[in-house]
Amino acid sequence: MLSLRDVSVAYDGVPAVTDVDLELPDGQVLAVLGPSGCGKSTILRAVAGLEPLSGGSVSWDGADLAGVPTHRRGFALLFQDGQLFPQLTVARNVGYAPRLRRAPDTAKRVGELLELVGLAGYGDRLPGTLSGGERQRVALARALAAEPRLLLLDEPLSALDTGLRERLAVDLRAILRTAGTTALMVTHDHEEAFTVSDRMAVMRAGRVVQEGPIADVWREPADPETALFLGYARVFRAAAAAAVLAAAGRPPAAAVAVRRSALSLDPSGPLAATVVSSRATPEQVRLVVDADGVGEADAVAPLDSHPGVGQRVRLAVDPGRLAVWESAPAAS
Amino acid sequence: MLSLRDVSVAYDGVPAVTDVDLELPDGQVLAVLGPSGCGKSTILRAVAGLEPLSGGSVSWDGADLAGVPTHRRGFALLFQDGQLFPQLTVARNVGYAPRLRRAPDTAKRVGELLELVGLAGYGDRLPGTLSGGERQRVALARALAAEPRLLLLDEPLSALDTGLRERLAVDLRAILRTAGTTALMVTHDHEEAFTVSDRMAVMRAGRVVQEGPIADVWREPADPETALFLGYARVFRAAAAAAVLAAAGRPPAAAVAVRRSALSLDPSGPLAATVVSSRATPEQVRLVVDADGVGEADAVAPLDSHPGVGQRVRLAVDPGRLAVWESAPAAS
Amino acid sequence: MRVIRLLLVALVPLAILGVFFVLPVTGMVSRGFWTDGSFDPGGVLDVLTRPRVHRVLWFTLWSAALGTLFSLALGLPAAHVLYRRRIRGGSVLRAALLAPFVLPTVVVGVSFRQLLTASGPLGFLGLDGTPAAIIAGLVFFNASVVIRVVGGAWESLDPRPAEAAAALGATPFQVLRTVTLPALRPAVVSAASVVFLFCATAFGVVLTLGGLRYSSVETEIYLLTTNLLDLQAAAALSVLQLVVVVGLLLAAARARRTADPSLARVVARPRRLARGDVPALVATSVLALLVLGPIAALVAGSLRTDGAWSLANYRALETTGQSSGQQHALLVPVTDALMTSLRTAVDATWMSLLLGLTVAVVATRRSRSRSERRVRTVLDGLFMLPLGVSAVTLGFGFLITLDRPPLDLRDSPLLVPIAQALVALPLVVRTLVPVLGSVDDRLRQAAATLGASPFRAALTVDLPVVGRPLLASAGFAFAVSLGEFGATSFLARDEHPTLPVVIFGLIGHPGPMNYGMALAASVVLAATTATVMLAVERLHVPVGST
Amino acid sequence: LTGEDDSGSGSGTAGGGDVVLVTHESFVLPKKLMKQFDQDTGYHLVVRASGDAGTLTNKLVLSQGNPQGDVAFGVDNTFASRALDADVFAPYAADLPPGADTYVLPGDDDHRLTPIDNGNVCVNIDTQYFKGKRAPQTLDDLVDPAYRDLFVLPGAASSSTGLAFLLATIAKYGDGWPDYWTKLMDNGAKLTAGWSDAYEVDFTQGGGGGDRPIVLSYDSSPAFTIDGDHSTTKALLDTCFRQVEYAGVLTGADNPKGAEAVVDWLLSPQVQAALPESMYVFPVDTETTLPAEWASYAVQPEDPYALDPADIAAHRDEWLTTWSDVTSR
Ligand SMILES: Nc1ncnc2c1ncn2[C@@H]1O[C@H](COP(=O)(O)OP(=O)(O)OP(=O)(O)O)[C@@H](O)[C@H]1O
Ligand SMILES: Nc1ncnc2c1ncn2[C@@H]1O[C@H](COP(=O)(O)OP(=O)(O)OP(=O)(O)O)[C@@H](O)[C@H]1O
Ligand SMILES: Cc1ncc(C[n+]2csc(CCO)c2C)c(N)n1
Ligand SMILES: [Mg+2]
Ligand SMILES: [Mg+2]
Repeated sequence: MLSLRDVSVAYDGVPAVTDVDLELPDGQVLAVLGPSGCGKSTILRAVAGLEPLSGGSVSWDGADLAGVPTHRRGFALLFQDGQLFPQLTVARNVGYAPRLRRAPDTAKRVGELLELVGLAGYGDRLPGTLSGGERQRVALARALAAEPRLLLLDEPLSALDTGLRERLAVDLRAILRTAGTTALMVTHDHEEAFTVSDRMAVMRAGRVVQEGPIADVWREPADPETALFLGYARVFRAAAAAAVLAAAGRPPAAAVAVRRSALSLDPSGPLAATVVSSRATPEQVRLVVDADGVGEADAVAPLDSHPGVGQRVRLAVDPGRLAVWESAPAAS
Repeated sequence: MLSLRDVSVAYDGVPAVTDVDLELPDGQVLAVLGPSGCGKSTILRAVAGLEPLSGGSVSWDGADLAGVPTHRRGFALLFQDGQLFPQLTVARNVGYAPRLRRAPDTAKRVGELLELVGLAGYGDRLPGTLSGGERQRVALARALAAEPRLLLLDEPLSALDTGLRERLAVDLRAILRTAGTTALMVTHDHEEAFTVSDRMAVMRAGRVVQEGPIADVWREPADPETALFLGYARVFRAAAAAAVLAAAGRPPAAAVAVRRSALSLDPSGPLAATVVSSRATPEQVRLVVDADGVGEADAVAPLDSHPGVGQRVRLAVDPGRLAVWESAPAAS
Repeated sequence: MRVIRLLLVALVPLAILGVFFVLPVTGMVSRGFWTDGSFDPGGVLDVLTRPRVHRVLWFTLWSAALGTLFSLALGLPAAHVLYRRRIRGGSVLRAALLAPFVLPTVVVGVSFRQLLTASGPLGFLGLDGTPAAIIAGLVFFNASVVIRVVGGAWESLDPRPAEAAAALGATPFQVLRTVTLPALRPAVVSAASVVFLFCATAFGVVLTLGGLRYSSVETEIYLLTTNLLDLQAAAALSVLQLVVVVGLLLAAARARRTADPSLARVVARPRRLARGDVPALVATSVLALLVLGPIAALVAGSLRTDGAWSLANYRALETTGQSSGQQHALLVPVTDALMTSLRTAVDATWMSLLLGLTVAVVATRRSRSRSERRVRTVLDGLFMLPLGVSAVTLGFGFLITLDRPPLDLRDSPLLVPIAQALVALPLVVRTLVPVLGSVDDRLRQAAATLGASPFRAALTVDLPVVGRPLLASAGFAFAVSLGEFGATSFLARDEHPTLPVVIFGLIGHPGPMNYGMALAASVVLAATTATVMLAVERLHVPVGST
Repeated sequence: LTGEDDSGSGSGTAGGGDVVLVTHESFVLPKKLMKQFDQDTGYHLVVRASGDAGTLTNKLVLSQGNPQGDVAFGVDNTFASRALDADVFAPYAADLPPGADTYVLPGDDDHRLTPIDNGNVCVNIDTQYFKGKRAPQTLDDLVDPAYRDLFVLPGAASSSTGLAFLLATIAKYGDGWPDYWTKLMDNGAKLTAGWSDAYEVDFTQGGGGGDRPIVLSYDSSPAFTIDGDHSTTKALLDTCFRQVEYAGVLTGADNPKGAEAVVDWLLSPQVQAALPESMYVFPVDTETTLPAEWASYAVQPEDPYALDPADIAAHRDEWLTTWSDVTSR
C-alpha cells in the first residue's frame, strides 16, 4: 500500500505540490486529474524518488521510502514524454527491465507486449523512426514489462486516437487487474480515468482537492471549481440554482452544477428558454440558451433538430446530471 | 491555396505516405485525422519541406514548392513533441519568429500570446522547468507568433485537460478566422476537429481515405473502417443492417454503421434485446446488448437506470446516428 | 554530504593532480618567493613591473587569442563538413587532420620556414618571421583540436531543433546562429579554452616562426629557468601565467554555462553535401591546404638525400649508425624509440581516459545545490591547469619535490606516462564534458525507474552518447603522448627515449643525414598517429548492446 | 664536505651495483662501450639523460645534496661556475690523458670537474658561394657592408650556440661588444631561434637551400658537407669560441667509487675515440685518432676566444638582457 503524507515538493523554492495526502490500497488504480501545471507529474516523480520532498513522506506498506533510491523502489514510471532510450531498438527498450532482472523468456514477453500495444513487428526499429503515438505505446509497453509493484503512468495514452485509446484503456485495466498491480495514473481524459481506475484524485494548484471512488467524485464534486473541471458546464447559485432544481423536480439548494447534457431540448420540458447560439458536433447540437429564471445556460439538442437563434424552446432537466451543494460552497 | 498532388513520402524506401491529394483553399482549416502511425505527421513535415517527396508535388497558389527550402515557404510547423529551444526562455521561444523578421512590438505580441495560452508570467521560465501541458502551450504560442501564411499544427492540444483544450480550440478557431490563416491540423480529438476546422481528411495506412466538409464526412463515412475510426461503434451488414434500419424507420440497405448512442434504452422502443454487460461512465451507462435479429450491439442508458445483466430491455434507434451504405462497401 | 561523496569519487584524480602537479609547481614557485631562506614576495612583484614582462604578456595574449580565433574559424566549418556530411574519404581526412598535432614543433617550425623563407616557394608572401607566420603555425597545430572536440559533440546532435527553427522561418545561417551554435557552445568553448592554452604556452612555434623577435611568457620562463636560473623571475612569470589561466578558466566556465545544456542525441547519420555547404567546404579546403602544405614539404624533405630522391633517410631509421660508418649517432634506432613512444602512449592513454572519465562524470552530474554545482565547476577547471603551466616549471618541480620518500619518484618509469597523462587529461575532460553534460538527466531517471542502478543507467544512457567522443579523446590522449616533448624531454629516463626526444636530438646537431632523418622520423610519427586514429575511427562503438 | 661519503651504500666500495650517470640528451656512446664498462668494472652503468646542458646544470644545482645520480657529464664551461659555486661536484683528481690539461677549468683548484671533450662554435661559410669572391675572415669582416644580408645565426637567448658566439664577441670587444652587435644587426644579420633553423633553412649549404652563405655553426661542421673530395663549407677559425664539456662526481653520490670509475672511463682511449662520431665533439686526448673526414676537414682553431667561467656566471644575465635590447631594436 502506497501512502503519501503531507507531501510537498518545491522547485527552486517554488512549491509545485503542497501537503498532499493519498492512500492507495494494493491492487487499486488511482487516476490523478487536474488542470495543466497543477502538479500531477510532480507527484509521480516524487513517488518514484526523482524529486526530493520538501516536506512529508512517501511510504510503502508503512515503510518510509525517504532513503530508498529510485532503482530500489520497484516502481516503474512512464514519463509523460516517453523518454525512450534513443540508441536501443524498440524490443530492447521494452525488454530493458526484464533483462535487468534476468527474467526468463524476455523475448517472448516483449513480443506479447508489442502485440498488445499494436506494434508487433516493430521490434527492430529505433525510437527515432517512430511516430508520436508509436513512441508512446512503446513507452507503455516498457513500463508494463517492468512488472513493478507500483506502476506510475503519466498520460500513457494522450497521443493516441480515440479508438486505440479506448482499446488500450480496456486492455490496461485487464492487465492491471490480472497482475494485481497497484497503479497511479495521470490522465486528462475523463473517459480513460473511468475505464482504467477505481479511485480518482482531483488536483488543483498543487493540492489534492478531492479523492475517492471514481463515480462518487464524479457525482459529488467537492466544490464548483472541481465540478467545472470535471466537465460540468456551469454552476448556478441562489435563485438560478433553485429554478434549475425545480425544473429537475428537486428541492432548492445553495448551488448546483449542471452538465452540458443536463438540459436537453424537450417540447414537454418544464423550463422555457431562448436560443442564443447553436453549433453542431459529431453527436449532437450544442446550444447556448437564455433560460427563464436561470440566465445563460448550455443545452443539447438531437442532431436532426435545428433550433434557430432567438427561437423559444422548452428544455427538460435530467436530475442525474446535476451536482448539488446544500450550503453555499466557498467561492475560490 | 495549398495543393498536394499524388504526394508520396518514404523513409528508407518504406512508404509512409502514398499518393495523397489534398486541396486547401485560403483561409480554411483542414483537420487531418487517422490512427496512430498512419502518416499524419509525415504529411505535415512534407508540406513544411522537411521530408523529401518520393513522388508527387506540393504547391502553393499553383507554384511548385519543390526547390523551396523550409525557411522560405512561410509556413510554421508546430511539432508533435513541441521542440522548444531548451536554452531559450519561454518569451524568447515565443518571440523567435517575430525577432527573425524584426517585427516591431515583439515583446507585446509575446505577452498577448502567452496570455492567450494561459501562461502569462511564464516568460522568463526555461522550457525544461515547464509541465508537459505548459510546454505544449508555449509551442502553440510560438507557432502562432510566426504569423505564417500556412500553419501546420501537429496535435496542438493533446496534452491538455478537457476544459483548457476546449477553450483553446475555440480561441484557436477565432485567431485563425480573424487572421484568415490557412491551417492544417493533425488531431486525434474529434471534438477538437469539429471546433477548429472546416474540412476534414481521414487517413489510413498512408492514404487519405476520405476528405470533405467536416459534417459531411461525419455523417457519411466513406467505408466501414472510416466509420469505426470516426467513433461509430459497430457496422452491421445484410439482415442485421436491415433489422437496425427497420427499427429506425428507414429502408433496408447493404450496411449500416451505428454510433454507440444510436441505440438507447426506451421502454417504448421497437427493438428488443438482452443486456450482456453494463458499465457506468461520467455521462451515461454503457450497455452491450444482444439485440434480436441484430446480434451484439452497443447501447446507452441514463445514469439513473441500472439494467442488470441478462435483463430484457427495449431500445429505440436514433436515425440521426447511423451511417448507411446502399451498396455493399468493400471489406478492407 | 553529497559534496563530500563527490570529492570521494574524485579522490584518485585529485590525489594524482596533487602529487604530480600541485606539489611540484608550488615547490618550484615557492623557491622563487624565498631568496636566501627568507620570504621575499617583493622581488617577485618587482619582476612583474618590468616593461619587458608587459610586452611579453601582451604578445602572448594577443597571439594566442588570434590563434584560437582562426583555429575556430577554420575548425568549426571543417567539423561540420567532416562530422555532419557524408563525403568520400571523410574518415581519412579526419585522421590526417590530427596528424599535425603530434609533429615536433621544431620540425614543423623548420618546415614552415622552408616554405616561407625569402627563397622558399611561398617566400613572395613575405611572412617569414612575422606574427602571421606564428599564427599560421598555431592554427596548423590546433585546428584539429577544434575539429575533434566540436565534431564529437556535433556528430550526434539532434537535427529536430534546427528543423523547428527552419519551420519558423530561420535561414540556415540564422539556424546556425540561434540553434546549432548555442547547442554546441559548451563544446566550442571547451575547444577554444584548450586551444588558447596550447597557443599561449606555445614554445617552438613562437621562437622558430617569430624569428626571435617575439617571445611569449612560456619562452621567457624557459629562458629564465634553464639558462639563467633566475627562479624569482621565473616564479613571477609562472604565477602570472597561472593567474591568467585561472582567469581564462573562470571566463570559460561562465561562457560554457548554458541555460539548459540538455540536448537530445541521435544515432549519427551524416547527410549528403548540399549547396549550403559551400562556405564550409571552402573553409575546410583552406585548412586542408594550411595543414597539408607544410606536411607535404616535410614529406618531400624526408625523401631527399644529397639533392636526390631516395629512401635513405627512412632506411637509416632502423640503425644507430655506428656500424655502418655513417656519421649519425643515436643511442637507439628510431624504430626502438617509436616502440617506446607507443608503449608510453598506451599507458598515458588509459591513465588519462580513466582519470578523465571520472572527472567528466563527476563534473557533469546534475547538482542539487549551488555549492555542489560550484564544487563540480572547480573540479572541472582544476584539471585544466596543467596545460597552463610551463613544462619547465613542472619538470624542475618534479625534481625538487618528488625527491624523497615516500614520494621518491624522480626515477620512476611511471613518471613519463603520468606526466603525459596529466597533459592529455584536459583534452579528455574537455571532449567528454560537453557531451556528457548535454545528456538529458531524465533518461537516466527513466533507467532508474525501470530498476537500473546508477552504474547501469550510465551504461545505458551515457555510454552510447559518450562512446565516440571517448574514442576521440582516446585518440587525443594517444596523440598528445606521442607528441609530447616539453615534459618528456625533461624527465630523467634510461636508455629509452621517446621518438620526439630522438627527433629533437637529430635536428639539433650537424650531421650529413641528421636533418633528413629527423624529417623521416617525424613523418613516421605523424603517419603512425594517423593510422592509429583511422583504426580508432573504424572501431565502431557497439551501440544498443546494454 | 668532501664527497668521500663512506657511509653511503655498500655497493660503492665493493666495486658492484649500479652507477648512475646524469647527463644531457645529446649524450650518446656506442652500446658496446657501455657494456665494456660494466664488464671491466663490475658496476652497472645507468644513463639518465634529459634536457640540454643548461637544464642539466640547473637540475644539479637544484638537487644539490640529494642528486639524481652519482656522476654527471655535460656541464660545459659556460655553466661550470654555477655548478661549482653551488657545490654540486665533489673533488676527484683523475689521471688526465695527454693534452687534456689545456682544458682544465680555470679556478677549479680542487679538481671537481674533469674535461672530457671540446668543440668550437665558429662562423662557417659556403665556399662555393665565395669561390672567386673575397671571403670574410674575422668578426670585424661580418660588419663589412660587403657581407650585408649574408649572415644568419641562432640567437643567444634561445640557443647555446648563439650564446657561445655572443661570448666570443665579448671576449674580443670587451665592453664595446654592444656596439659591435648594433653594427652586426645593421649589416643585416638574421637571427633564428636555434641552430637547426639557421643551418637547415637559411644557410645556402644546409638542407633547405637557403639564401645566406654565412652561418654560425661548429668547427666540425665542414666534415659533414663533403662533396666528393672537398667540403663545400669552411669554418672561420678566427671567429671561434671554445666549449669544453666536463664530468664530475656528484656531492652526495650513493656510489662515489663507481662515479670515479665512470670519469676514468670517459677519459679512456676507446671513449675518447668514439666522441667525434657519437657526439660531434673533439676528444681532449690529443693522441686519439680522429675519423678520416675529421682529420681532413674539421680543423680546430689554434687560439679560440675564451672567457673566465666565473665572469660568465656573474654576467650572463646582464649580457643577455643587453643583447636582447640591442638585437630587438
Ligand atoms: N524517421 C523515420 N524513419 C522511418 N520510419 C518513420 C520515420 N518517421 C515515421 N516513420 C514511420 O512512418 C509512419 C508514419 O509516421 P507518422 O509520424 O507520420 O505517423 P502519425 O500519423 O503522425 O502517427 P501518430 O499519431 O502516432 O503521431 C509510421 O509507421 C512510422 O513508424
Ligand atoms: N523542473 C522544474 N523547475 C521548476 N518548476 C517546475 C519544474 N517542473 C515543473 N515545474 C512547475 O511545477 C508545476 C507542476 O508541474 P507538473 O509537471 O507536475 O504539472 P502537471 O500537473 O504534470 O501538468 P501537465 O498536465 O501540464 O503535465 C508547474 O507549474 C510547472 O511549471
Ligand atoms: C602551438 C602548439 N604547439 C604544439 C602543439 C602540440 N601539442 C600537442 S599536445 C600538447 C601539449 C603538451 O605537449 C601540445 C603542445 C599544439 N597543440 N599547439
Ligand atoms: Mg505532467
Ligand atoms: Mg504524428
